[in-house]
Amino acid sequence: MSANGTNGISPALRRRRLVVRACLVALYLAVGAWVMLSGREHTLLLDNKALADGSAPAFRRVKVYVDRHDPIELYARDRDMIKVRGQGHKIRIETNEGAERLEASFRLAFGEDMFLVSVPAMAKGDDGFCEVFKTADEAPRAEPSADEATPEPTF
Amino acid sequence: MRKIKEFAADFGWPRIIIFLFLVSLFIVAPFVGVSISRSLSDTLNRFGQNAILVLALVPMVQSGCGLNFGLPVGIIAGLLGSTIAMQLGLTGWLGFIGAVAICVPFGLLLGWLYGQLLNKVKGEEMTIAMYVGFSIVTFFSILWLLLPYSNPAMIWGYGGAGLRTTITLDNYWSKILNDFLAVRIGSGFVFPTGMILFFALCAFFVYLFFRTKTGTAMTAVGSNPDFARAGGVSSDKMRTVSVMLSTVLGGVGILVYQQSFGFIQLYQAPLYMAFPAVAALLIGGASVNKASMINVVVGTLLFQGILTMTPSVINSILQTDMSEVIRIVLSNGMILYALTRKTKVSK
Amino acid sequence: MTKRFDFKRFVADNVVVVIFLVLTAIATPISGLSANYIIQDIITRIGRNSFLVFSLILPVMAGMGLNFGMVLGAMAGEIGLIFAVDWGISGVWGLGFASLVGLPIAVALGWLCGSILNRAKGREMATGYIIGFFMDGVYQFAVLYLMGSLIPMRSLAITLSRGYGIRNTLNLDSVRQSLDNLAMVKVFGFNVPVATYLVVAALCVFIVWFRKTKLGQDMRAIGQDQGVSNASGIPVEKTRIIAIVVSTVLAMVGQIIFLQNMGNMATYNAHRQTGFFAVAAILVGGASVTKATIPNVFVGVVLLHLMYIVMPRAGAELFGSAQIGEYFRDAFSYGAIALALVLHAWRKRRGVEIDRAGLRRNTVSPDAKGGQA
Amino acid sequence: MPKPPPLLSLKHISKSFYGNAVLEDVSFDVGPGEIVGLVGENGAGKTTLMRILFGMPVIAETGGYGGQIELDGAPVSFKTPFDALDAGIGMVHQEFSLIPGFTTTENIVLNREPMKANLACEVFGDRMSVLDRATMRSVAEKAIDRLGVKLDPETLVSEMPVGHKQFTEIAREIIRENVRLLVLDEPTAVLTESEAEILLEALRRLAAQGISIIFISHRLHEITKVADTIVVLRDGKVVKSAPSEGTSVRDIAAWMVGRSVETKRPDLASRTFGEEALRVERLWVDMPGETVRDVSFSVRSGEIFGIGGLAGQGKLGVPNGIMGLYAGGGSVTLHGKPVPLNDPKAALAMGMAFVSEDRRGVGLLLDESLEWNIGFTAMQIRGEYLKRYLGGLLKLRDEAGLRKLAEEYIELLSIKCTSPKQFAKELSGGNQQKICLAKAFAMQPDLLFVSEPTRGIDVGAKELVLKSLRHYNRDNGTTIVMVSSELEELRSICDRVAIVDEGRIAGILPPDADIAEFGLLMAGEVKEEAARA
Repeated sequence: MSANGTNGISPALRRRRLVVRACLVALYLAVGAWVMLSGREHTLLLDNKALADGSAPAFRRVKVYVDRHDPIELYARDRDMIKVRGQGHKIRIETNEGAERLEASFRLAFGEDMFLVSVPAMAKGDDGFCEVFKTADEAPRAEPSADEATPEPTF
Repeated sequence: MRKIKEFAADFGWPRIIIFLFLVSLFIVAPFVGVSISRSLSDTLNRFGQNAILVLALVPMVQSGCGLNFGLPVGIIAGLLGSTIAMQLGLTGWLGFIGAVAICVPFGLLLGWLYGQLLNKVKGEEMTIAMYVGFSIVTFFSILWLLLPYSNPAMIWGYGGAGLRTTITLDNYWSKILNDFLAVRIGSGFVFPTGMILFFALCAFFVYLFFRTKTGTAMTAVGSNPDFARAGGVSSDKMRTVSVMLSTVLGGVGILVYQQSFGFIQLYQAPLYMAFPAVAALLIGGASVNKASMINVVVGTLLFQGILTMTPSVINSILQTDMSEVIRIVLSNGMILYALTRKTKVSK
Repeated sequence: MTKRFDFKRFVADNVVVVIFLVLTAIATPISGLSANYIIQDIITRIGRNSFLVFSLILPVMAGMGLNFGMVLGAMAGEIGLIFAVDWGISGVWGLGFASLVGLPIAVALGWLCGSILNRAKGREMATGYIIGFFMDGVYQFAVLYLMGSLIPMRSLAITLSRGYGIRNTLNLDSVRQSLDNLAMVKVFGFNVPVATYLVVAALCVFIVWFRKTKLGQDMRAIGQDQGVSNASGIPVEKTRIIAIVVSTVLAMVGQIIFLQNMGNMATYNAHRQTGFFAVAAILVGGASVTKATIPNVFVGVVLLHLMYIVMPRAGAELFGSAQIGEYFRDAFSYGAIALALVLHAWRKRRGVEIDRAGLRRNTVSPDAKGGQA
Repeated sequence: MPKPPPLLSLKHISKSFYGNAVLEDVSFDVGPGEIVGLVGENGAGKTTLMRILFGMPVIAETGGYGGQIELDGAPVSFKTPFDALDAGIGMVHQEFSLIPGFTTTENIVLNREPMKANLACEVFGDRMSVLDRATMRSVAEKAIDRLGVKLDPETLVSEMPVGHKQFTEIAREIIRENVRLLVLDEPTAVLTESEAEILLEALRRLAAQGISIIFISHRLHEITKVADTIVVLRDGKVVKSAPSEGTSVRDIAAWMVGRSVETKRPDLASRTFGEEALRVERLWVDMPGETVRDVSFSVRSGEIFGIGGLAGQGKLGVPNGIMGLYAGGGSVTLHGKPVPLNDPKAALAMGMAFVSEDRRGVGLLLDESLEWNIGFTAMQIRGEYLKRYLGGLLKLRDEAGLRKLAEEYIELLSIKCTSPKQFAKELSGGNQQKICLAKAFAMQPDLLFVSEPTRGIDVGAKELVLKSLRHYNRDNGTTIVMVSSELEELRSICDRVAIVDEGRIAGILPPDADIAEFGLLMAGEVKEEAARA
């Protein structure tokens, strides 16, 4: 067997390769985590409604920029949806109606799918303008039976 | 103790496990509200339905051609038999016997061609047989659409041309063997005497065949082709005969299957029909190059027994239908075991 | 020494390719499809399918025949995609994530498959085929019963209403064509998914490089003669396993690329035909059980898919039924595989006979011809 | 000139397989740069000796060996062939061990390829290195150069003549830096005269460079030409170890086959034969490894005709060709009627039967009962042991008849078995051989071919087999053609003995002829001597 020489590699080389391989495993995990974090898709619901406590009215018309996505135009009591990737985001608004804050960054929790972003709250300078949004109908829905798993019998 | 171990090693652990599994299914059955008598009846019914298809594999295994994954070639002959008999308006016993009579010459012809091909590719029969089977099934799918069948019970109601995917045999020869001399015991148990008798008849013919000069030569070819050649036996000829026999039996087998099932299934349905038959034969203790009538009977009973029992029993215990998964893993696992088992080379 | 081009011999050696060329040449005009439509479709399908077909090359090199066990890799890729969708990882990130999840699964499955094939030397192809079926059962068990019960699943949208198991169809909207659209370039009016093509090109480079490595050389040696290789100290069994592992991993990536283009996935059926399509493609491209090259892959993908595009329409035009066209193409694909396998087995036997005849010419005195030869 | 200390010295090597002594007290030395010619009949123990030297696993599996091997004066014991390679011993086998689709270069450096490391090696090990084609080629060229032969480094092995394949094999052994001893097993067997000449020249070159060589060949003139020392093995013992200077081919031939006991055949005078039974003219048979090129002979009715010769010379091809088991041509007549070749059934139907040398491969159905084994051919060819039913429409195996037949022969040949239902694979070699004989006898043949009837069976069984052949010939007047590697056996039973060499009959001798005559015929030296005389 020793003819091909792989058994006879020096301990130094062996150690070096071990280190390289360990690094590779670490790299694999790191890349995995990185891909997971940055590829994670979240849904933002952009809400232009007056706040419940009446502290900020809805804009009559506002243009919302999220990251580098195309701007979304919202009229009063509008709600729109945008999908973003990753956890750190920037939001910027353009409006003629005056606002205390036009630009803000915010972070999303990795584990949550959907967030409600209140544009008036953000414009007011409220830091809690982005909150987790739970849909009421997340309980198992009745679904068409055709979609039940019925793999065709095969061999 | 050592004897038991030797026996186990010889018989194969997978088979013993399958056997014990089936026994435990039967033991558990009454406790989860599954009727034993109905299960037994179903098992027997499925046994009769499938046994000839399993039997059809034996000649080719014995002659050294390996597991006949090309069983669909025979099935096509059977389909031709039954569709033509139906087209001719034959019903009842006449219909079934007519179907068999029509199927046999087709089986001989297709089997001869198929045998010639397999003789050219010795040593790689199994993969090629598989694809020959697939090819012929898809090719005949075209023919089912194009051939000038006209019996309204068989063709698509609208559009006019082409055979239906499933054709009911209700007014023809559905269950004709099953009901022949059938014995009813209690509420759920029916013994399909006619069908079992028919299988016994076929098995007896095959058994007789292997006691003739040709049958002996065929076994010798499978056991040691060089010995057979030195004894003046042409192995190519014997292999061809075995393939023809296997193909005809496959055709008859599907006819029995159809009358019990009540439908003729066309188009892609025969595509994978060889696999359960192969699995059943292997579960019965056959190897890639040796098979007997006992292997056929034991294997078909075990395999069909498990197919009958798992849906009802496992379903009742786990509240889910895992029978499909069990079937796939079991049957393919068995084939895999046979293929990877180091064949005892006695050289 | 100049070799004259022998037309007859060329046809005989490439009979499968020739049959397909003739078939498509006849069917294409009948189908009445526009050249633009066909070319665009072919461009898409090359990107979609060729990676999968490439996964077959290494086992052929190592003398293990066509790796029908590649469906194991496809399953690993699908499991990766299920997790990517479940965790909501989208776009190319999702594809990357799916590959990273699929990688260890593919390596493990490949190792298993290779070890089993080592126990079934001489009938690798039939065994690989059955391994695919067997693992299909295990895959169903894992995805239909374990996911959602033992393996936690986040998304309710992909699990069945009973609380566990994945739905029959998985919506891949979040990753749909993300690789294709990463760099879609219009060339002469055709949309070319440059990023996908680059991935395929990188794979080609890898294969060319791999052939030059010691491992590649060992595989070629084993592919030709296991006994001699073993005697000279090459670890035969291990090398064969490595060939299958690499093939399985490539199939995993290939299936992810395939499915991102399709945009949704039949959870329990997507992999069933993968092996068949890949094997048919490489054989139609002129490969054999013992020899497969990069051009074989491209020729095969183009020819096979050209037929897949035109046949149903040709059938519809000719017989008034697209169904017939579909059966036609299936019959021809199965037939092509059967024919290629038969030709190979037949040539192998003929080769032995020619060798023997050569031996006889050397040794038997030419004047010793008393009886009939 | 003082003799340098030996490179390799074998001391009192002995080896037995299952109590059967194959080697006894074998000792000889190989000096540096010396060529030792190792000569012996088949079964003299050459192969076993080389297996021991190379540490083949089969030796350890069968209980190891006795004695000691010393390399440079230090005792060595190799566990695998790779250990032997590491110690600088190379071996060129009789069968080529080359990859057909690789070039000369690739084969020469097989699994010893020079490589260039790269990043991937850090992760996946050395095998990810890229081959260094340029160095590979230069290594190969150096080796070819050392051999002093013309060999294109880029030709595919599958496209080269046999001679070049042989050179490639040798080149592969000498590229290792430490190679000091080469063992060549029948390297010239497949070569033409001129190719063999070049090979011998190359060997001399290697020896001059200090590489010792053990050269195994049955071509005695080659041995005398190239070897410094000649070692003759017979029946597992070294019968002679002499410098080749002054040793003639005739001497070696006599040492090789010569036994002290002279065969006396007082019965010869009383033997009478009938008409010519078998006539073979210009027969050629394409049997791999046993090619028959041009054989003619004739056998008279009632005669026992022996065919001898060394392995691989074609003696086995003669019966196999006549019985149609291997492709052949020429003319064969039995009692004046032509025998169709390549048709086993016709040959059997004409009243000839054959006991094959390949007992387990061709002779027996190992997984079937003794009844089947004995009765099968008679059933297939003569339609015996079939029972008629339904007025002859259905003919089934006559199990009772088969059983009776089997019991008859079990009794007659005293076959040791539990019952006629026992499987053939469960019997010992000697009893299996008797089953094969019974199968042939059951055919009631007019002419019986027996090929290597005593190969691999113990002494007692040997006697029984030979005795039953002799009796069968005497009682039934059956003509027997017996092929055997054991000259003694042929001389003890046959009426005439033909020796086959290189696919041709070298000569036909009476069994009591001088032993050296047989030796010379076997070594193919008659032509040479005749030419010289």
